[in-house]
Amino acid sequence: MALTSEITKKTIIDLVEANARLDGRTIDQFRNAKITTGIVPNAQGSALIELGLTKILAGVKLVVGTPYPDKQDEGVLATGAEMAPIASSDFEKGPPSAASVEFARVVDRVIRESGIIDTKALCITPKEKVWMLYLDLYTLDMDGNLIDAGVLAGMAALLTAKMPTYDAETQTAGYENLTAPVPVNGKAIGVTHAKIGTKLIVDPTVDEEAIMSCRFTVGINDKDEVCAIQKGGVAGFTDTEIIWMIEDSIRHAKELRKVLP
Amino acid sequence: MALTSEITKKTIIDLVEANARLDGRTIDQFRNAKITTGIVPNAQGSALIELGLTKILAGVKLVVGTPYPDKQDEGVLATGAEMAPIASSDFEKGPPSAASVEFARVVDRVIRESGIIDTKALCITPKEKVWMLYLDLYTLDMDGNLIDAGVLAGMAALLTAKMPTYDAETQTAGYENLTAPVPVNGKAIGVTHAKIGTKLIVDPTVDEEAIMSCRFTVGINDKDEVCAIQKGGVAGFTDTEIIWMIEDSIRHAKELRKVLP
Amino acid sequence: MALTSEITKKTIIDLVEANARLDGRTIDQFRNAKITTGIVPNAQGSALIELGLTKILAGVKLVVGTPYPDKQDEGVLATGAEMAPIASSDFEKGPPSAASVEFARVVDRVIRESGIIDTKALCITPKEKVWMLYLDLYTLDMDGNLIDAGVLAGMAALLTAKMPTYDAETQTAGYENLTAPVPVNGKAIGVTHAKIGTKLIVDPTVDEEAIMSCRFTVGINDKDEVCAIQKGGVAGFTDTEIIWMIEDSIRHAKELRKVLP
Amino acid sequence: MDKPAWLIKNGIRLDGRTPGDVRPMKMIAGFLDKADGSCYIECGKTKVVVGVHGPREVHPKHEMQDTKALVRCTYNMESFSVDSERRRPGLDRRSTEISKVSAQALEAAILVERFPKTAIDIFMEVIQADASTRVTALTAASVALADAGIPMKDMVTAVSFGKLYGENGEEVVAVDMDKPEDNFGLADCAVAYMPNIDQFTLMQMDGNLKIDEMRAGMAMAKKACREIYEMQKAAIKRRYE
Amino acid sequence: MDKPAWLIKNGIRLDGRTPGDVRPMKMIAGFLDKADGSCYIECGKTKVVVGVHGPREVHPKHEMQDTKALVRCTYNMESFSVDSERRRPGLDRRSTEISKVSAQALEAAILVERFPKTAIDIFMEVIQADASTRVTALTAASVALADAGIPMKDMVTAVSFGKLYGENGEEVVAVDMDKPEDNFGLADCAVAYMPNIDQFTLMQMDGNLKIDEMRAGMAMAKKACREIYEMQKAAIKRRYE
Amino acid sequence: MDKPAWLIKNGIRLDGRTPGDVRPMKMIAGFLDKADGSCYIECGKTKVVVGVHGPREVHPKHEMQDTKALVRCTYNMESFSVDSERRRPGLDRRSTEISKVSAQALEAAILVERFPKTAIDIFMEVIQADASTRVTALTAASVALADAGIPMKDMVTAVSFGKLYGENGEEVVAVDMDKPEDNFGLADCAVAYMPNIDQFTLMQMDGNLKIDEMRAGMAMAKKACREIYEMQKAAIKRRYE
Repeated sequence: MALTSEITKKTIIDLVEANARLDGRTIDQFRNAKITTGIVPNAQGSALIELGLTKILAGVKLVVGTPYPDKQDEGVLATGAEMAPIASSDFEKGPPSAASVEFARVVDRVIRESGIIDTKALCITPKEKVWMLYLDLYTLDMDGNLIDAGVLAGMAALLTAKMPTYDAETQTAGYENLTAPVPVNGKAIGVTHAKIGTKLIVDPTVDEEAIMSCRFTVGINDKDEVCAIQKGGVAGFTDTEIIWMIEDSIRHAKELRKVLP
Repeated sequence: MALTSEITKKTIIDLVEANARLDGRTIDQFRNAKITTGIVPNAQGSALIELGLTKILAGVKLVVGTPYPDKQDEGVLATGAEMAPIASSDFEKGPPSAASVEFARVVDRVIRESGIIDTKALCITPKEKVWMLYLDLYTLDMDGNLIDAGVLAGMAALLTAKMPTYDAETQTAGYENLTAPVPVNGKAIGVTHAKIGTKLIVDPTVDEEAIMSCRFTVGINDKDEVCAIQKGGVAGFTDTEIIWMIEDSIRHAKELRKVLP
Repeated sequence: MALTSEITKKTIIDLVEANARLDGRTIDQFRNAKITTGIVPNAQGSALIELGLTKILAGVKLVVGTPYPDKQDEGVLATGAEMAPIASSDFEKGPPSAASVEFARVVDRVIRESGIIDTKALCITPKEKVWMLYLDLYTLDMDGNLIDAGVLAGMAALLTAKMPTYDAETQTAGYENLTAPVPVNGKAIGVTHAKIGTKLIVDPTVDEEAIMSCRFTVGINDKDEVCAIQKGGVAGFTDTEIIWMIEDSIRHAKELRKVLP
Repeated sequence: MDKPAWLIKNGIRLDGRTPGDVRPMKMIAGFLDKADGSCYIECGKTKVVVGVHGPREVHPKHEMQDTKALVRCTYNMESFSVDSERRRPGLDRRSTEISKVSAQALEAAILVERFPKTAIDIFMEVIQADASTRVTALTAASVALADAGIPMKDMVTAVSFGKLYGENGEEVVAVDMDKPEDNFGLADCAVAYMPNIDQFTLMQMDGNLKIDEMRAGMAMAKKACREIYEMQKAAIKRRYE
Repeated sequence: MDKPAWLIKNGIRLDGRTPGDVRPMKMIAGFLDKADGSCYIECGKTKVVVGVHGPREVHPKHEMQDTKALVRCTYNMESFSVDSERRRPGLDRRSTEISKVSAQALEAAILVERFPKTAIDIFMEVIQADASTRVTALTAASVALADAGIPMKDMVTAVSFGKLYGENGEEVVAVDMDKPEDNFGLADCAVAYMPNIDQFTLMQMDGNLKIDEMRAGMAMAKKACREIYEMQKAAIKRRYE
Repeated sequence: MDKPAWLIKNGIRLDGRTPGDVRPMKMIAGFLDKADGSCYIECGKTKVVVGVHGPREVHPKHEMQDTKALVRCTYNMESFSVDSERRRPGLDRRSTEISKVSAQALEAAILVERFPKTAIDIFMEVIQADASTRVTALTAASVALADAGIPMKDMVTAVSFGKLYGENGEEVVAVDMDKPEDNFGLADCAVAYMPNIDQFTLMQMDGNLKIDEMRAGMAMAKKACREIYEMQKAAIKRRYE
């Protein structure tokens, strides 16, 4: 395991107590987010995010599928996420860990519940053919706060993705010379706080995650409403802390939307 | 492992030698079987059996499927069984153990080979659509003799199960306001003996199973014929022992049928 | 692990240095290959090869399937290979090892790339139904050089295989009274050399494989061209060595074709 | 199930409850014999059996923790527990996520440092699913842990809250979602709460809630949890009568 | 395969056998080189190769038994061994069950306490399946164990018996079911038997048999097993000629 | 993609290259922070990220080697990296084979005996696949190993060669296959080469080549590898500027 040394832990705790952090940020400051889109021409949309040292690659593929029985006139969003061992010596090969399942599901929830994907516009022929929108995330470098970075990467890939053409005769997708955008009507944002000592810090690094007692992710939709919440870690939050984190998340979401394409 | 202590083993062996048992039964006595049906309204049929301290929950689901190529006018019975870790510290998480596969297959064999399920009556449209009858067993509390308890629970669930309706247009099942019974024409029973020392005891507890040298399960159909046999464990049986156990099983089956709905 | 003793290793190395081998062969000599076909009447073609002590059973099954979207008028060849634990105490139960995946894929590549299977002749109805040709290999006794033995066994099974009949009404295969041969137009051969010390030896035994520094397999088609190559093991080959091995493989291929039916 | 015209009308929900009402609940501590602690629970039509094994030896060994007990949770739905077609047996991605956050929610209350190098395994078997299954299971798990004699700082009580639409388009926050409310409601939030320590140890929400609705929901959830807490204590007490 | 009008007529079965006849059998001990013991067997058109590895080190370690050898068995059917479409490779639930009861049936004969902390692994590869594969494999396994020099109390011999329908509706008990008899017969019972100790170590039956038919079948099976036992001994003897 | 009338015409390939030209390449050593060594590489439109972790502790323990480092490789294609429909995530049989031979090709260069009882893990993530992915990944892996400070006898450089059809049916050997050349070319051969030791440590070929074409291809590949070697050295040098 890529252990955070005891001395680093002590330093982090002392700094946070004084509202400061190892990388120079205040406790309520997000790291710089750099987004590069179009890095994977074979995908219908793609983006590499660098949130501090955390790097996640997101790609979108649209393929022809059949609708779910209970939603026969809607396309399907499916989000996958790999915490691949390239990104951290803490990640292992093999079947998806519970952590990577949680990661994928929370990113999915933030985007899905924000309502920004017009799944009805992804219907080709009701009851028969719809577009399956696969959003896959690959963590390449793990320096903490995968969820928020994953939502940003996923949103950037979605916002720049182009629709394939549909060949009615062969019932297959065509992937050349695409122009029409994927029906995405807004920007969902995830904002995560961690609790260290009695302080709540935003956008934790991996060293901070190693010593946090718990974390709290808020998904924010375009109307500044809460569209998803995931509490993680063992310790608990008071309702005062929760309300403060939600309010703070709404503030951060306004800034983070600006880095999206 | 939930070890049976050496002292308990010794006591059991001594008692059995004297035709007696730790729980007060004679060696040829079944435990009391209490069956509660209808415990799972979402299932088409369900039953909780308490055979002594052994608890198994059985549920029946009927779904629309396609027939097997070699039996195009028959529905399909599929039996699953989980020896879930809630029931015993001897049961492990993960893929089904060989023991749980054997458990499911023997319960299936007793019910299937007794001929009591009218699979032709489970045909909807020959060659196209049939009812898939899924019988699933969950062991909640493991105090031995899962097979006999599983057959009783499964039979109770089947005997009280109701047929879904079939919507020809959507080719799906409807699960509301059900009245017609599932076509079950009889009561299959499984009876298991275990060999401890030179004695054959019926309906072993988990402590008895821990010291038995082998076991013998007989499936009995409505005509008091043998419809299934499964010998388990390492040691062997003489033909005299086998014939005696079959005769004894037929006797017990008559009594056990009375506890079924 | 079935260890090759240190003394055996030393002997092999000394012998090879003198162009000789433990089993009396020269370093450029193949073991005797004995092929028995038709051993599995339930298969459409089958063969047991004994290459020295190595034994591999190959069987061919033809079933009705659907074509790949990009090859709608061609049947499909699929090769599987098991390095089952019966064959060697080095082989383990469980999911296919990387070694067995490589084994299957290289045998497949030699046969497929030689072009001898007329996949278009395996088309039943373009875009709809084609023959799936499954070639499965089971290693029963492992004394080295599985790839070459596997290609020989596979070829013998293919060359003696008969086509099932196609029942257009039920869209299924009929397996009785078969006479038409499977469309195989030639004989693909694999030849493997191993490097021990500075020497290149052909057709290594399992003891020789245990001490070789690397190996090189050449697939040869009917026109004496190279149709596949797979280098294995850690050390490297010079281009002079590679060219010599290819030339030598072409020579051996001529002889090996004679043992095929 | 078809979408109803409203989920709440004149302050009364489809099944007759007011927004703050939880469904009738039933808890039986010590339901199982072979588990170290157990609880059978009903919340409306939702039914769950929870069994606790431990503190016991850790398998696999490499998961052992030197300074505290390893708390593991397995949330599982029986194949026939759902109102739709048969669920494929085994753990899916949803179960994996719920198992993870449930273990954390419970560990928050357990005095884990008293049992270093051991495992406490909590198995939740959902027998009949009528929404709010994870919170119902958590409530039962806390009783099962107490039944197993495992010392805790506080009980964990759990409930869901959400947002219902009314006859005239009004939106109403309410606790303990049932199946129609879960399927058609405007938001669903599962919480686990320690009533004495006054902290939330689990929170998972989806849907759409304004911050004031979050405030209202959390307040209603806390009130409901205190009621459930009394039922938990009563269930444990009955066990020793 | 279509259902025939009868499986037995005037006491003669479809392939010409009487009820007590086993099909022609062939056994080759020492068929494999790398296994510690092995046997190739044919029983009519059924063909199986069995290899034994052991006594050897136990992997995984935690399966090791302190006072006796661990006897493990893997029954596997080659993908092309069946008369229908290709069988998907790998162990299915049927193979898992057969492997389990086969290991127990063989362990009954092995002097396991002589090899504590070791594993004896028996691999059964069904090459061509024409019914009665598990009993044919068991008969070969016993020869392979002897070939491996593993001491046994007795040989395990195995055969199937079942019930056939005749031209006029009569029902006849017979041994060694072949494929049509397995597919259409009224009952099928696999048994493993130790001829000197006179005990059955495996019995798996399905179909319908009256108790008198069970008696008759077991008697016929014992007689057949004694014949097979002589063939086993001959095969082992040939190995050392 | 439809089959073009020719892949080479008057000595010029579809994308304007001569037979001996490799596509434009770009390498960034030290692309990742948490890996011990890393490299981002582009070869035409093919893009790969390689990360090296190690030498480090071996898990699982039983894979540990007493006298040398265990070199493991994982070649993985992102689900969206291909030009066709989405690839199912995870390792398939092709990835398993490539991972195996890639580990061997790299181990040939690493001074493994200096790090007994450790593991060196090389992860290759194919981001965008436009043919020749495995050789592009191997070239980057060598840079990543150097970036990790792992001592090597030589760099491993890798390239593909193959055979193209011309306008008039002529057949031409060329290096560095791109996607149309890979799809429609007459042969494809991946090689890894150590330029100073002058040995090939990986070779995987399919298609059809006469022995003289093999000779020509290997000569062209060696020349291309020497060019790539200079780019590798430059990338490593840039890392320390």
